[in-house]
Amino acid sequence: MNGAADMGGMDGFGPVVQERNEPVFHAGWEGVSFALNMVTGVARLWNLDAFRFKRESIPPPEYVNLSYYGLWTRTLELMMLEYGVATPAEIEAGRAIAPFKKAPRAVTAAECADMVRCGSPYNRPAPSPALFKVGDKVRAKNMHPKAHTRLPRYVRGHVGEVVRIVGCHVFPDSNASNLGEDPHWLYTVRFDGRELWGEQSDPTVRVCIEAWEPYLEPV
Amino acid sequence: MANDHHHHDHDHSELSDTQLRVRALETVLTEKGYVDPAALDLLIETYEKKVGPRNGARVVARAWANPAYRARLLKDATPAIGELGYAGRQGEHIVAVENTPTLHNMVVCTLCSCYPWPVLGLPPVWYKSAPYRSRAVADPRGVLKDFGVTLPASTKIRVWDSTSEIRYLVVPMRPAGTDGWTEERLADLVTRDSMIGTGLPKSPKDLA
Amino acid sequence: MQLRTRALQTILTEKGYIEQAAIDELIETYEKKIGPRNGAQVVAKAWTDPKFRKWLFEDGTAAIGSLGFGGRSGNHLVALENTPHVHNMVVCTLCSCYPWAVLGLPPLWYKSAPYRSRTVADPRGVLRDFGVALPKDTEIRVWDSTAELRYMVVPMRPAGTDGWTEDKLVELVTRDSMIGTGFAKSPKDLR
Amino acid sequence: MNGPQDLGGMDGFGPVEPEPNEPVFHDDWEKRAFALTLAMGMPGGWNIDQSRFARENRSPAEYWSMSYYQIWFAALERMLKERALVTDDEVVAGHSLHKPKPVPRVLSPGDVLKVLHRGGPTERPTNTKPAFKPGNAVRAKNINPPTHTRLPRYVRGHVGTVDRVIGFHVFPDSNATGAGENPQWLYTVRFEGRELWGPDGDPTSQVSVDAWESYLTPAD
Repeated sequence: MNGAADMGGMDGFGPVVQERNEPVFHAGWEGVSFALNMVTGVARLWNLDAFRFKRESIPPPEYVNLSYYGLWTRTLELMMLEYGVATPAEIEAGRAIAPFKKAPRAVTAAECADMVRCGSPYNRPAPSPALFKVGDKVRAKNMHPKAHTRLPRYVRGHVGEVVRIVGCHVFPDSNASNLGEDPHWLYTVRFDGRELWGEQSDPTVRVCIEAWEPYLEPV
Repeated sequence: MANDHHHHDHDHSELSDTQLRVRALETVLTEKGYVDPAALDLLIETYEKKVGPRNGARVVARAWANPAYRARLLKDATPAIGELGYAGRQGEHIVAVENTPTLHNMVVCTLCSCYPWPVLGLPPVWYKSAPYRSRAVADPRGVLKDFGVTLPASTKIRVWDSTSEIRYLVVPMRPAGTDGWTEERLADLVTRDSMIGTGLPKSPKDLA
Repeated sequence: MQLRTRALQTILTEKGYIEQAAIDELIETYEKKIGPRNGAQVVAKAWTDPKFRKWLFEDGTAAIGSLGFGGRSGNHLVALENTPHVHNMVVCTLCSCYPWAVLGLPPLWYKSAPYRSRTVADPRGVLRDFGVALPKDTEIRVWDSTAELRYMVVPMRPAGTDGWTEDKLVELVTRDSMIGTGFAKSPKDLR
Repeated sequence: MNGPQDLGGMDGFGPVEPEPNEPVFHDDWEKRAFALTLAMGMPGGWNIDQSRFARENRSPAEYWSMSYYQIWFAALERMLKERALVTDDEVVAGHSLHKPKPVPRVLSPGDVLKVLHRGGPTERPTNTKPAFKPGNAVRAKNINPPTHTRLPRYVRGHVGTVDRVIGFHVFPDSNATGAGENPQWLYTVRFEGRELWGPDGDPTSQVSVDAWESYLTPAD
């Protein structure tokens, strides 16, 4: 979707402001918000792409006015509601309201440590050979799906060059809508800055993105 | 979280704050002699009471009733509209676009809020809102659904994004069962939304 | 937001989805254990060990894994080499993807709208916000992390560090130099 | 600028919600903000493109959270302060504290209707000929100026058809920065929905924009 999350190339947000000696979390609840999202991931209540889709579906005025972890907490609320983990009354009350279904079991600290150590790889066996090779010229498709996609607006319609075949990876566009992992070949594609931003732009800039095969067409 | 947003209190305090700021600025500008309060009152009265979609409705009704006028309107709308005494600010260059059984026109301003003031008055809030501005160009049928309007699947939809000083006025289709009606009576059928393209004119039975 | 976050924690705990210990473990890990120090070790090793350096640019995940770093947000790591002619910068325009395994959690500016919106269109302007100016003809490569690949930049080794040990070199490697919004420190910065 | 005003094609703002029997103004302050903006055009000396840039040139977080007349008012304040017609301390005090600057003209009640009727035509005389004629295929250039432009992002790079040669009009991109009217030929260009939005577009939809000649290149 062309939501507030797709910020590449937007003007008006002002300068990048850095904080000296920035702490990892600015308040206790930020750490909790972070950890809750990790734990619900380990519990496989939903997949990461579905979480991202929910986050970017937040109306732009709200999205850009929430702090970073504020956005995480807000998304978690919405996911818990959508996936039946909590009712609106429970979110309002801040506690479980009986009778409720108990989870089969809780995620343990050891499982969390495992997740930190091992992560969750996204590469999958390839169903078919890769269509493109390094050096191929490709055009990012002009597509505007209403659901989740990882093809930013600013590259759509533009021509780049395949610089790496990453592997065959879970396709977020499908996974986010719970339509299955539908793995596809993933490429790193490099664009010239002037191709993206026009002749007046800085000629020394190149921008690379990762693009799944269905995002690309041969030139 | 300084950035946290609680829409209810936020909007409320923001409004009263704006109210105070507007009053303060008006006082400063008046004291400095940059503005004349009587001129402000006249501006407000003009757009609140005098200039509105009734003007556009008369233009449309005349185009329905008078083929020669319709031809003039579609060829060069600014002078044709001027014949009825409507002209000026935000309507210096008007283009009239006609709906047909196979073509439906809709007007939007994605970049701000351009709107043909002399014939329609000031735009409603929805016309200036982010949902309308963002979706009208990409999903006009979806937007029409928000207005309860469904067009035949084969109808072409033409969206006019007012990116220059040209202002667009939609001339809706004349409803059936209005043969022989006077201009004045026809004007009662022409709604504001039908001249933006988010609605259709009333039918005779809506008036009954 | 504090109340709302705590409310979700309570509900999930009462329903038996989570244990307090798991939450504590995660916070402790990312607050205390995993941070840019990991990445700095990778860079220092690449500066001193040509074989490791070659491996790092060929297969970042494996080379970095050999130092014990990997896992969450580090299953597919790619190291990018800065040279006198090419400067690399990493961004995630769509959200906040970042190589946690080597850099820890990202700073606020990395996740902010100004950085996400401007880096792909005007990287030199963004570098100016960091007080960094590159020669006019340096090529700038911006890597927008749109998939699960995570990038880390290997900055240029500062002059005047011949014969330094890895441990000593680590001190020169800043977090920003591994994102591409800064350079490594020079020996005189340490004094 | 690719700012918060350039909304065409964005998702996530929700449905359009028409308000039944909507009043022209929702609050007294809206009337005053509206009238002040119109009345200050003459003494303030700014043009419409400068006003538009003053409205859109702000953070999306701010723009998307403000109501329509709040944006108008914020732009009015900004333009008054930029020209030192009003100063910060005066806004705080709510009274004039410094001597007024000389202004070209003040809008008198007697002038209001005349001024409104005259409007601000943007067509200019020319001896030049338009480069394109109806039916020509043209491509909207891929431009991304940091300043005001009226070429929306969603048409850039796309091919359309010239429908109408409108006339020779003031160019907003230069007029907004005070760099002069630089009038150019202005065209209505029609794009197919599928060209703009790909296979996700509605095949029965077409979108027209008004585009100045320097926004376009031939695509035949």
